[in-house]
Amino acid sequence: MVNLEVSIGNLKLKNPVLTASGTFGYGTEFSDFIDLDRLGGYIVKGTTLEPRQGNPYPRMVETPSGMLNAVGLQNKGVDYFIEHIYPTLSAFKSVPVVNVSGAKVEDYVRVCEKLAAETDIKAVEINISCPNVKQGGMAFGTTTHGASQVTKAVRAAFPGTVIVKLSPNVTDITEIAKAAESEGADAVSLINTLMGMAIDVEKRKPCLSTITGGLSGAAVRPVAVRMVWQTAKAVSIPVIGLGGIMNGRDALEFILAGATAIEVGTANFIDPAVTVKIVDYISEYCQRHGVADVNELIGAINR
Amino acid sequence: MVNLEVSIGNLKLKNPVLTASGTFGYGTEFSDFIDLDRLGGYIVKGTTLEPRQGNPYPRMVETPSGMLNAVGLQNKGVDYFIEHIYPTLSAFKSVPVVNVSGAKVEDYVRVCEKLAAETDIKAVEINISCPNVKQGGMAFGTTTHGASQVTKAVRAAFPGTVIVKLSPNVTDITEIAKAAESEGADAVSLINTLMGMAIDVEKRKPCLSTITGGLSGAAVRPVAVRMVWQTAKAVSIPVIGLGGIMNGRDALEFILAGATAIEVGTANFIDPAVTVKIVDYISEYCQRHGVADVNELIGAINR
Amino acid sequence: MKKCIKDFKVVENQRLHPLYSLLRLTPVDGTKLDGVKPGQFVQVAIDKSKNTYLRRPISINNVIEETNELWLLVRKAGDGTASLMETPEGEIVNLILPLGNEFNVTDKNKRVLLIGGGVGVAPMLLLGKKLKSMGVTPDILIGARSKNDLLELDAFREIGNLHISTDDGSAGEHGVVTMHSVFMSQWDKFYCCGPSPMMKAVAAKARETGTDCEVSLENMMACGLGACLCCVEKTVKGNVCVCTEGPVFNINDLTW
Amino acid sequence: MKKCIKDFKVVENQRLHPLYSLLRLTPVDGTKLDGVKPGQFVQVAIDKSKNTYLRRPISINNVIEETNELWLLVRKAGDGTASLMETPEGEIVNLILPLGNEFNVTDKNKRVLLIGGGVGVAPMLLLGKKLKSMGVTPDILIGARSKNDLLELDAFREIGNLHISTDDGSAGEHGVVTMHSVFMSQWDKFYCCGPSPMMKAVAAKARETGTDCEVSLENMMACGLGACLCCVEKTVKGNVCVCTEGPVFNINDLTW
Repeated sequence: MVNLEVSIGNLKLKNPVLTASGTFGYGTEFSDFIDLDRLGGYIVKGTTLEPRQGNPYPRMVETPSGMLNAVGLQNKGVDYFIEHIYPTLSAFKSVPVVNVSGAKVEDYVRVCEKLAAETDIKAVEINISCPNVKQGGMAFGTTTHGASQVTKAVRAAFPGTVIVKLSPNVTDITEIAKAAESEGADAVSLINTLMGMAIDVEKRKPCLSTITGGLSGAAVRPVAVRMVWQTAKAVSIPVIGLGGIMNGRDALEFILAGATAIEVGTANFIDPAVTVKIVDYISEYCQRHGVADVNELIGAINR
Repeated sequence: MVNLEVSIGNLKLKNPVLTASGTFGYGTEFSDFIDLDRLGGYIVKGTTLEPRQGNPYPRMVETPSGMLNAVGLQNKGVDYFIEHIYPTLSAFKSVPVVNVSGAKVEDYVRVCEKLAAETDIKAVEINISCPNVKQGGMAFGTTTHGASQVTKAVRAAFPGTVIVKLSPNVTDITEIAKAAESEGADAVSLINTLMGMAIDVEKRKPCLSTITGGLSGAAVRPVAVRMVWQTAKAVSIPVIGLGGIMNGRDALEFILAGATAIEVGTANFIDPAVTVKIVDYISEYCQRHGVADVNELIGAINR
Repeated sequence: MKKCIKDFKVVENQRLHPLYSLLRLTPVDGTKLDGVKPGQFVQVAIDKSKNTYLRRPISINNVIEETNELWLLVRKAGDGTASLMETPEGEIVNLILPLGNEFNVTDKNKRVLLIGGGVGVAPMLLLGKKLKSMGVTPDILIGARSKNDLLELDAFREIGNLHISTDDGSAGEHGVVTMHSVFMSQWDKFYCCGPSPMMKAVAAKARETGTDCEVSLENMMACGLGACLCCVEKTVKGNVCVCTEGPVFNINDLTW
Repeated sequence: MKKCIKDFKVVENQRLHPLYSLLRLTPVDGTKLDGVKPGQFVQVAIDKSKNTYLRRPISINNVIEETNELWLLVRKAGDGTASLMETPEGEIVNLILPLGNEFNVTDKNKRVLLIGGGVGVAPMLLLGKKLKSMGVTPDILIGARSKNDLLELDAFREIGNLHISTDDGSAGEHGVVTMHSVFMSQWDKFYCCGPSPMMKAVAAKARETGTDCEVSLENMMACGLGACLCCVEKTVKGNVCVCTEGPVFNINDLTW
C-alpha cells in the first residue's frame, strides 16, 4: 500500500491532489462527476471582503493548448461564503482551502479574521497574483515588499495554514517566494496565470473585455514546472505546483520538480473527473516504480 | 495595390515579414521551399565572437502547442560568417539581419565592429535574452542597467540599424524596452523564448541536457501579443513582434497589437513555406478590409 | 438522466448543408435518454482538432425515445465544430450532459410562437415536440438568409404550423423574422433562439405587444458547469452563468 | 526528386503488428519518386493529434518505381506516431522529402551485412534493394525481442540472405544480434540501424574486426532541415545535425 499523504504546514492531505481556485467552484459543482472525498483537498473560489460582480463579458478566449480568462474575482463575498457555502462543505471529508483576494492589505486581513473567527477552515491560499483586477493583488505579487507586507499581515490574522499564491509575471519568482517564507508563509503555490492577450483580427478588437487576461492550460506547463523547480530549491517551505496539469503524468512532473502537492485547474473544465484519475495515476505510478511513499518523489530528479 | 513596405529605423522592408533568429539557419536552408526574395527580410542565426559548439544533446522537447530548446547559440563565429556565409547572402534581394549574442559587452561590440567594417550588413539584432547559455545575454536582458549598457556600446560600434531583442522573463518588459530606446536602439524585437522545463517522469530526468530551456511556438503567443501591445504603447521606436506566429492571422494579431514588423520562428520547422503564405495573407487581408497601406494597421485595435 | 460524462456512438452523420451536420448519437452503454429537457445542451469533447482545447457547447436538437437517440445540429463555427462535423459514423464522442435549465412550458398558453434563426432552430425542435405532447400545437417561425439555409423543415412541420421568412425572399416571407405577418396575431408566449440581433428584435416585439418571451443565449463558455464563470450574462440579478442559470432566460431578467 | 513539401495519398495502411503500421503512399500530384536514396527520411505532418505540434521524422522503408509508391514503416512511439498509424486509406498526409544523406554503397564490397533492430529495419530494405541492383547480394541480420516482432521478412528474403536473432530464441538464434554466428565470417562492411545499445555493440564488433561500418541515427529533431540545430550528434568534427550531415554516419566520425 502506497502512502500518498503529504503535509502542508500543519495541514495533512490524504493525497497531493488539490483543485485550483476559480476552476472548481465550491466543489459541489463537481459532485455529480466525482467523489470529492477522494481528493487531498479543494481550494474554493477567490473570496473577497465585499461581493464582486467581476468583469464584463467576454471573459474568456481559447488559445493554443490553453485559454485566457478575465473573470475578475466574481464572488459573493466572505460573509456570504461563511453563511451559505461553508455549512455545505462540512458534508465532505476533503480539506477545503479558501482562496483569499483583496485590494488592500486590510482586505486580506479582514477576510482571514472572519474565517478564523466564524469557521474552522484550516487553511487559506492568499492570492497576490490575480492579473485581472486592478487591485487583484498582482501589485503585491510582483515585488518582494508587497509579498512581505501581505504575508506578514495575514500571518498575524490567521492561525491556520497560510499558503501564498505567486504570480509568474516576474523576473525572479524565487525572490518573491523567499519574501513570503521569511514572513511566515507555511507554503507557496505557483503558478497563477501568465498575463496574456488575444485579438480578433477580423473585428480588430481584443477578445476580452479587459483587453488582457490570465493564460492557463497545458500551454503554460513548461513555465510552471521551471518555476516550481527553481522555487523548491530556493525555499524550505513546501511548494504547491500548478499550471497546465492535464493528467497524472503532468502531476508527477511537478512533484518530481519539487512540488509537495499539486493543483488541477483548467483541466477540470475539459474533464470534470480528471482529479480522481490523477490520484489513481499517482498511486499506480508509485507502485510501478517501487515507491512506498509519494514524499520520496518530491524533487527526486537525477540529472 | 496594397503597400506592404515598412521601415525599421533606416531599414526599409518590402513587407513586414521577417524570420526569427535560430529558426531559419542562414536562409539558404529554405531556398528549396520558398523564394527568399519574397520576404521582408531574414534574421540569420545567433552569431558570437568565437565559434560555439552549443549545449549537449538532448536540446529539444515538444510541449503542448510548442517546444523547448536549449541549443545554446551553436555557431561558427563572426569571422566564419563574414568569410563563408556573408558572400552567399548577396544572391538574395531580401534584407539580411545578423543576430548578435555575447557574454560580455565587448563581445557584442567586437562582433558589430567586424560586421560594420567587413560587410555592408544594414542591421543587427542584439540578443540580450538567450535563456540557454550562462552568458547568453539574458543577464543583460533582465535589468534596465544591462540593457542600457549593451545598447549604448553597440550603438557606438554599429552605424546601421540596431534592433534589441528582449526577454519576456521579466516583471515589466516596457522598462527594458525604454532603457534600450533611451540608449539609441532603432527598434526592439520581442519576445524571445520563455524559460521553461520539462521532465521525463518515467526516467525521472529533465528532458533537456541543460534542465531548463526556451519555450517557443503557438503556446506563447498570448504572452507575446500582450507584451508587444504593452511595449508599443510605452516606446516610440518600432516594435518587431514574434512569439508563436503560425499563420497570417497570427501575424496580423501582432501588427494590430502595435508591431511594425513580425518574425516567424518555430512555424518554419512545421511548414518551411509558411513565411510567404503569411506575406500573401497580409496583402489579401488588407484588400479585404480596404486598407491601402499595412502601416495603417499597426496598433489599430478599437476597444 | 442524471448529469454525467458519457461516451456516445455516432449512429448517423447527416450533412444537411455545407455549414451544418446533424449528428445522431446514442449512449454506448445504453443508458436511457430520459428526462432531457428542451433548452438543455451538451458539452462535446473535440479529440481530433489540433486547434481546439476546450469542449464545445451544443444545444440538444432532439431526443428519440424509441431509438434512444440524441440529435445534435452542429454548425461550422471554427476548427472545433468543423472537426465535430466530420466525425464519421461509428466513432465515439464524449459528452457531458444534460446541462443548463429549460424552457418553461405550460398547457395554459395555447397560442405559442417558436422563433428560430440559423443554428438557433436546434432547441426549438425538442421544445415543439414537448409542447405538442402537452396538447399545445405551436406555431414555428424559422428565419434564414435564403431558401437553402432552411433546416429540418419536415421535422418542424410534424410538430406545428410552420412559417418561414428569408432575407432574400427565396422562401416564405421576405425580410427578417420580426417583419413576418405571423406577428399580426396575438400570442401568449414567444420562445426564441438565434443570432443576438434577432433575439433582441423579438424581445422588443414581445415588450411592445406585452407577450411573455423566453430566449436561449449562446455566450462563450469554458466548463459549462458554473465553475469558470466565463459565460456570464448581465441580468437584473447581476452577472449570472448562462451555463447553469441559463441558457434560457425570460427577457424580463435580461438587461436588453 | 528535389527536396519539397508534398501531399501524399495513403494507398494502403497495413497493420503489421500492434506497434507497427506499414503506410504505402503515393504523391497526389503524381510526381515521380526518383532519386530517393537509401538512408533518407521524410518529415510527416501530424494533423489529427491534439498532443503533437511538430512533424515526425520517419525513415524511408521502400520506393516502388512501378506504382510510384513510398513506404513508411511507422512504429507507435507516442501520440504523434500513434495518430499517423491510424491514418485511414485514401487520406492525405503531408511530407517534406527527401531529407538527410545516404548510406555509401559500392560494388567493391561483396561481403556486406545489413543489421536492423526494431523499427531500424526500415531503411535496410531500400538499402538492400539498391545493393542487389548493383549486383551485390547482401546478408541481412534482423534482431527482435521475439518471433512476433519480426517485420517484412518476405521482402528482406527477396533481396538477400536473411539471418534472425531474437532475445527469447523464439526465432533464429537466441540472444542479441552481436551474438549471432553470422559475425564469425569476414565482412567488408556493416550497415546498421536500430536501438542505440545495439548500434554501439555493432560498432564495437566492427572496430574489433576492422570492418567498415555505417550507422543510421535517430536523434530527436524539430525541423529536419538543419535550421533548429536540435538533433545534433557529437562527432569528431564537433556537434553536427543528424538531419543534414546524417542520419547516416561512419562510426569513425562518431565519438562512441
